[in-house]
Amino acid sequence: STKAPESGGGGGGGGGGGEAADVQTDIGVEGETIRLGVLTDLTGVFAALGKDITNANTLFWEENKVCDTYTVELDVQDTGYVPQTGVQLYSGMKDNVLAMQQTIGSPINTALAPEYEADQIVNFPSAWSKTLTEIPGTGVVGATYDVEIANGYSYLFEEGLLAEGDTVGHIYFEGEYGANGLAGTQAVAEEMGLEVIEAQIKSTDQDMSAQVTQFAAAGVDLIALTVAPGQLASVATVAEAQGLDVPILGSNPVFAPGLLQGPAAGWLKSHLYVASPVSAFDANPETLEAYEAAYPDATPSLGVVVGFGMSEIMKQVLDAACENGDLTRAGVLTAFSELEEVDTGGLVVPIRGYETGKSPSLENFVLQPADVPGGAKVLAEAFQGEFAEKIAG
Amino acid sequence: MSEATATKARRSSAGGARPLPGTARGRSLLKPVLLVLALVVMLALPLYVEEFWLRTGFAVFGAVVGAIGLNLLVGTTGQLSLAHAFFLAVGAVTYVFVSGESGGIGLADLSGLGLPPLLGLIAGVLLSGLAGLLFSPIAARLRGIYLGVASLGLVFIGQHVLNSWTSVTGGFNGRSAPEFSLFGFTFGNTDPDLFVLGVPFREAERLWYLGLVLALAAYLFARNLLRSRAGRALQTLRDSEVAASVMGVNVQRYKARVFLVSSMYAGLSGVMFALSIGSIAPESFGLEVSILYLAMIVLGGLGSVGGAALGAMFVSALPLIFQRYADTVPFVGGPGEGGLAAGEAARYLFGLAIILVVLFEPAGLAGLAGRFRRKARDPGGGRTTSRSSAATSSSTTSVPSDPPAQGSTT
Amino acid sequence: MLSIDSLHVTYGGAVQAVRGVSMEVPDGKVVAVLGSNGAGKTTLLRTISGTLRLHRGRVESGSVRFGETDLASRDPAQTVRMGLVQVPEGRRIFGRLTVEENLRAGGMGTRDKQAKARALDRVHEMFPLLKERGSQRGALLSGGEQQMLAIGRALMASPKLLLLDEPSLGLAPRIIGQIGEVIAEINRQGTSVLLVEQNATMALGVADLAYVLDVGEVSLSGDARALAQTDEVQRLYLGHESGTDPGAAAHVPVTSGKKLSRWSA
Amino acid sequence: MSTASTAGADVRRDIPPVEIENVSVRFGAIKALSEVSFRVEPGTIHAIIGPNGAGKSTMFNVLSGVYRAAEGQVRFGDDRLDQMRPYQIAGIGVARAFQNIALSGGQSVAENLMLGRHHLTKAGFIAAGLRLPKATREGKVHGTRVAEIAEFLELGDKLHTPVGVLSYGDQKRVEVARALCTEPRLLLLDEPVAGMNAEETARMAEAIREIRSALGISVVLVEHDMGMVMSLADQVTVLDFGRRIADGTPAEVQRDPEVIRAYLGSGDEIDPAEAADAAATGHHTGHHTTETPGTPS
Amino acid sequence: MTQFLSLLLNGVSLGAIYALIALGFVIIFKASEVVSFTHGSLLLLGAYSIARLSEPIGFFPAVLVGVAITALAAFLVERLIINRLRGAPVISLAIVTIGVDIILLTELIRRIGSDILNVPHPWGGGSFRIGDVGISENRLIATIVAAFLIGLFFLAFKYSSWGVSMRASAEDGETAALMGIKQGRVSALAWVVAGVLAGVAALFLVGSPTPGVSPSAYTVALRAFPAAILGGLDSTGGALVGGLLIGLAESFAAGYQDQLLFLGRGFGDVVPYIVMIGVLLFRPSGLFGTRELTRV
Ligand SMILES: Nc1ncnc2c1ncn2[C@@H]1O[C@H](COP(=O)(O)OP(=O)(O)OP(=O)(O)O)[C@@H](O)[C@H]1O
Ligand SMILES: Nc1ncnc2c1ncn2[C@@H]1O[C@H](COP(=O)(O)OP(=O)(O)OP(=O)(O)O)[C@@H](O)[C@H]1O
Ligand SMILES: [Mg+2]
Ligand SMILES: [Mg+2]
Repeated sequence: STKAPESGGGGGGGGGGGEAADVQTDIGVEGETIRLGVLTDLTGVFAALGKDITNANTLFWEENKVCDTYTVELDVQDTGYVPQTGVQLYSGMKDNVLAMQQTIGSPINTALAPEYEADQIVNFPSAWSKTLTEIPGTGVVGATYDVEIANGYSYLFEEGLLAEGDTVGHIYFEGEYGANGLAGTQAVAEEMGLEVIEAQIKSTDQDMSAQVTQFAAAGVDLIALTVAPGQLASVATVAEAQGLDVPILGSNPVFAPGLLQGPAAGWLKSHLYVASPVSAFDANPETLEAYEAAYPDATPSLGVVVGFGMSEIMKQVLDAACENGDLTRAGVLTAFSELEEVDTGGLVVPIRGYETGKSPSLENFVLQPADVPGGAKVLAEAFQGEFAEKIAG
Repeated sequence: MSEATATKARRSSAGGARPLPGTARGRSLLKPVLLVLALVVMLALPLYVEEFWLRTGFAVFGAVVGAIGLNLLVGTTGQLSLAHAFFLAVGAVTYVFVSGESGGIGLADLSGLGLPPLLGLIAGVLLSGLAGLLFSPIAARLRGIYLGVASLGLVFIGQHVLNSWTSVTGGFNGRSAPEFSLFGFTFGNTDPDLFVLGVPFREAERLWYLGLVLALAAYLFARNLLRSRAGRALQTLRDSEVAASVMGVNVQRYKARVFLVSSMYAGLSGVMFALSIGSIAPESFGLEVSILYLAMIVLGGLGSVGGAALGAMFVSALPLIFQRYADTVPFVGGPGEGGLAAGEAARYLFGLAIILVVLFEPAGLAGLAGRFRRKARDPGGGRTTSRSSAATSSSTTSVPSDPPAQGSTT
Repeated sequence: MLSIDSLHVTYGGAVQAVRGVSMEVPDGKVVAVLGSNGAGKTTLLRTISGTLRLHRGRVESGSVRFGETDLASRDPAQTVRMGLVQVPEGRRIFGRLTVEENLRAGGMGTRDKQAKARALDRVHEMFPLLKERGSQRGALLSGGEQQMLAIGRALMASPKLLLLDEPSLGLAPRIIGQIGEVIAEINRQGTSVLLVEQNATMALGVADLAYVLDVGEVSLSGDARALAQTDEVQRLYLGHESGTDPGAAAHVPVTSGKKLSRWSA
Repeated sequence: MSTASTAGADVRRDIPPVEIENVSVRFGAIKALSEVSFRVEPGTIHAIIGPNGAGKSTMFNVLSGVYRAAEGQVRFGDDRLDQMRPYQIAGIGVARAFQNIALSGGQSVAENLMLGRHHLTKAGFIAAGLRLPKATREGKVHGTRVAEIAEFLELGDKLHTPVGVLSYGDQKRVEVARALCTEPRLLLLDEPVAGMNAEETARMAEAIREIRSALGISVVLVEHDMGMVMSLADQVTVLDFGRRIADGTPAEVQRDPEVIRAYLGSGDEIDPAEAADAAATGHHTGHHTTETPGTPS
Repeated sequence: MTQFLSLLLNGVSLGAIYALIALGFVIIFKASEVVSFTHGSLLLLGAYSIARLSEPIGFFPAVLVGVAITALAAFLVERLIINRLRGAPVISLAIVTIGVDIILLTELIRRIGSDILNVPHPWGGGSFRIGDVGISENRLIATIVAAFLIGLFFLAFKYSSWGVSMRASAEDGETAALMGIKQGRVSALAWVVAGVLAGVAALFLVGSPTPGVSPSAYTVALRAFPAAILGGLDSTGGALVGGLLIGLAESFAAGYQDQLLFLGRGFGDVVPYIVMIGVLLFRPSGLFGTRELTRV
């Protein structure tokens, strides 16, 4: 049989070849090349985000090496945001990759969690839900959604845009992302005696008239959102039309630069506050330049910053493993768990380390839409809000 | 047939009564030999083929089971159903709930019964069947596209339940599915470690055999069913309910039964789906899934069991394979390079394939396969003979051009 | 007017339904076609009206011409516009349309509003029932009523050549008589008729010429009256052994004398 | 009724009479049947005739449970047909051939006929799916009988042809054969010879006669071919506008002026041209004045 | 009360858009007995074309061209595919439209990408207010246009031969052809009209209060489905009533979410289907659909 000898060897394939002979390797390292997997979405609902992050990943690894020795190759596969496809594609790539640079989508991350665990895979999801922190080896790139939104509230309270005992309307997607954000709102509400009106929607709902009407009727003082840009735009137009002149607080996936071309632009620039784990382009002009040089046709979103950030963290993990002389999967996983105080040069909020079940960071930026490249300016640099500690566990 | 026209024979009484063979088509030795060969290949495959293919294979087996079930309902009985995804979900969720453990990751506080997976599988099949049975009185009132869209409602209701009933379904993120095991033998990577001819038999290899057995059983059961008394009753139901009832068929009961059987198939398919992915999530049971299953049976050839299997293979494997070997396909660029993404190319190809098959081979893949088979049987045979055989046997699969039982027209 | 020349038609490339049939429908005449079940009568009409393709049938050789035009490549709608209208076998009325709408559908081939109004009057006069039941759904008519509707519908197009496939099917004797009259009447007004019939009495009564089809071939043809006297037609189509007492027809064992046993499981 | 005796001693014991009493059926304003009563004696061939739309097929629909009668009763022995569902009626041995062909066009003649065996066989989903021996055996036994019946109705060589491609006349034969395949005690035939020529009609008539005498069952026949009806029927009921206007032996009915007016018409009205042999008219107008109904051979 | 009225108006105006799309379904179904799954992507195509063309050629020309493009696409689908499949089973026809849909949708999503394309409606995002109750101007115009178009088609079906031809050829193509009905033309025209309707619906759909053209505009067609069915697939008036019912049900279910909590959050999305199933149970062919008739 053809299969017997190949995998019967049990991963001696790399055998620690190449010059760095003192570094131990097993799967996904060949000579001076490391292969990392990417399960992204290039054709599904999150295609736009997926492209930006993946491009940034690619660009990053074109310019960086692990331990100054190993070049990194990405095995990019497109799941179309379908778990079944993700699982299949992972089974196809898992014998060739050392770790996962990127996996898009909570459902796919959840579906693959047991596999990742069994295969000792270090993985960076491009989602910030709390569940992901429960998967060993999976590194959320910043604070989880609940912490994030709570930090947003802190900012609003500080700026006097919201007061104790106010009423808040929260529109959220069904599922992890939305629920996680809502949990943040609820936690804050409990502390500050806010009254919360909840409205759950599906990602395909585009028309927020009914929800905003309901909020207006209840006289809310703030609209909180854990939804997508489309819904944000609708909320803004309807709020404007109904004269519901209150701030809008969103977590990072809520905003896309494209919104500034739409009719809601004016309202958004004056009313929207985005709590985000990554900084805006105006703080990182060189990132944007590099990206635009490489992909002249693209209109970059903040996904680019996320992509660079997660690659930077991956680099730090791999560097550490390499220094430990152990670029095996187990070695990488160890390096990942031992990580402390990751600084990505201001791209991503500081990471305090990865511990199962805990938000990897307590900090957030606050951004606001503006006519700058990337569409947003930084209102507040990374900071830790008053509620973060408690929620992050 | 052509003889009847060639000789000027009046209806002759010669020959007397002949017993009626189940299928009186000339059967050559070729067929059983090919079948055995195919089986041997299928059995030996895990020794040679890498995990990606085996996993794809298992996914295909699961789809085959589901497609055969849907075909019984839609192709054979003419009950258009878009609810298949719902019944798949019932099977999958039941399995995961019955055999899964309480607890789990994330916010979700999952509950599970922790019973043996075999029980989970059986419960999944039964409960799914029950769901079908419960829906059948509604279905009995509706016809054609009305039934189709009403059944679509089930999918959306199902999605809602899947998303809301977190403790059982795991909610939006879903929950992971327990490994299958049979009397202590697990279908996982270890426990026991297994080597056959030096090849490690891990989860993918083990599941392949499980899938093979289940799909084969599902296939044989459906094929036998169609050639039987019950199968005929179902087919008549499709053509004319009144005629069927006047001929003694209890229409309501048969409709209920076919819903039962079809959704039991779906339930089994759902369990296999859960095993194949290792987890379940609402996304996996959306409208697209129902539509894909319909595509399977239409592409395969409505009403043909083998066709359903072929269609399932085509629809479920094609995108995966294409995705995997995207780099070797022309015009397809990497991300950000401006070209087509592989996934997009796969979707184009898939859409195109659907259109072409329906346009040029109305009897579906089954019809296509039939044509090849006939070619193989009389290679290079005279034009007339091959054409004549085409005419006689294609009629068993194709839809007649003038259905005689449409009430108003005859 | 219509001429068919050594026509061969097959279904699915295998079933030879029509084999070398030649036939003429002269201007202004009524031509009857007789033949047993499966002789190819319907197939012949399908070939003329261009619906053969819809049944996976094909003209292998031979020609069908209507005046100067070859009908081979025409589609049915074109054929209708040329003035050929067919009443299909087995009624095929539009069950979901009302009687009135069925008649309207029949007139779709012509633009001439006046002609349509006249045709409608004539149809209503011929089958008063169709007027009474104008708003009833076609599917709910009785078999014979449907047949009347099918004939009426075809008349709405005021055709030059009317092709009728068993118009007497399922009609009461009195109505069959009327149908005969109607055909004669239509013919008098200048429409040629090709009439496929099992009711040979009626058919031969109104026809000028007749053909007998036997398993796809013309076995007899000629003047309708003359044909009615031949032995074969007398025996097979008019239902009596020539020369014997007509009443005895029913007793002559024309069957193969098949026996049926009782069933015991 | 003297006609009952014509069936001779061959009448099966278990064939009760059909008693139709005051049956009415309405569709909105249309009275398809109003207070129709008649009785079908065991073992007879009973014809129902009448103009188009008189309610003949509606009567069949009532007898086979497809329509519910608004009023009245239909008894078949101890069974109340007006209260039973179609499949139950089939179960007690009432079979029907449809006027408007209702066969499964895509299936072969054999399969269509096997449907007729439905209520005689038992194999359920499980037995069939698993191919239990008892299901296979059952299929074989009944297959033989189906082939026999097909042969009897001259369909032997078409057993494996899809019904959809048969000519109209052959499809009608399949209709009759399928009804026969249910081994009925009461056989309802709705225009069985529509679309058949004289010779074919005579053969079908012969077959019906044989069915009645060989099986000893009752046959109710709706037909517009008067020659056939008059030579075949023991008893004739005439409907017009949903009402029964006559009932009696063929000879009686034919003379009934009401029947002549409503249905038969006078001879010259029917035969528009004198082209054909004048005797031919007899075939379609029922001038069998001297003829008594045929005794089964 | 204000909330109720707002939701009512909102539901009606949303329903008008559904009705436009549903009418497209109905027309296609009437003419060719095809249940068109292509409608979602046609809708998106219309929206995309209008959005992309607005800048270079101006809004109103863009609307004209965009609607024309949608109609052309529908026409091509009919000519190249549906026309060749006369007499195929309903399910096969539905599946083939799914094939088209997959291709078209993939291309459009690829083109739209991450952007939310803005359509610069001259009537902007303003709202029309009566007292406390407001409705977006865009929706108001949509409602008027929808009412006008639906009325127009209602009359066309009733008084022209087109309706009869359509239904005849849908029911029995062969016989219709024997009556001289040019089936191809009837069906092509129906598709073109449905395309136009989809284009018009798209124009309003992507205006305020929805954010602009994003791939999920596609899913709106899935809600017009129950609308068409609920009204009766072969009924023009049914499309209107069905559209309004679904629009209202959705609006109220979302607006009164808190009162419906016992059914689970996000129940609003299921409501159209529940309403539909409920109606079908009592009227199996929809509110105004012709009942299936079988006689033997
Ligand atoms: N669609 C078809 N495919 C294959 N064979 C066909 C098809 N239609 C008819 N035939 C065959 O062609 C032959 C002639 O059929 P046709 O319908 O023309 O007969 P007919 O003379 O009209 O008979 P009838 O009097 O019973 O209507 C028959 O053997 C029939 O089985
Ligand atoms: N379901 C129904 N709805 C409305 N009217 C009906 C229905 N069924 C039958 N009818 C009407 O009832 C009357 C009797 O119909 P029926 O079919 O019984 O006539 P018939 O005697 O069989 O005629 P034929 O000899 O023409 O077949 C007809 O006028 C018919 O239109
Ligand atoms: Mg014929
Ligand atoms: Mg009748």
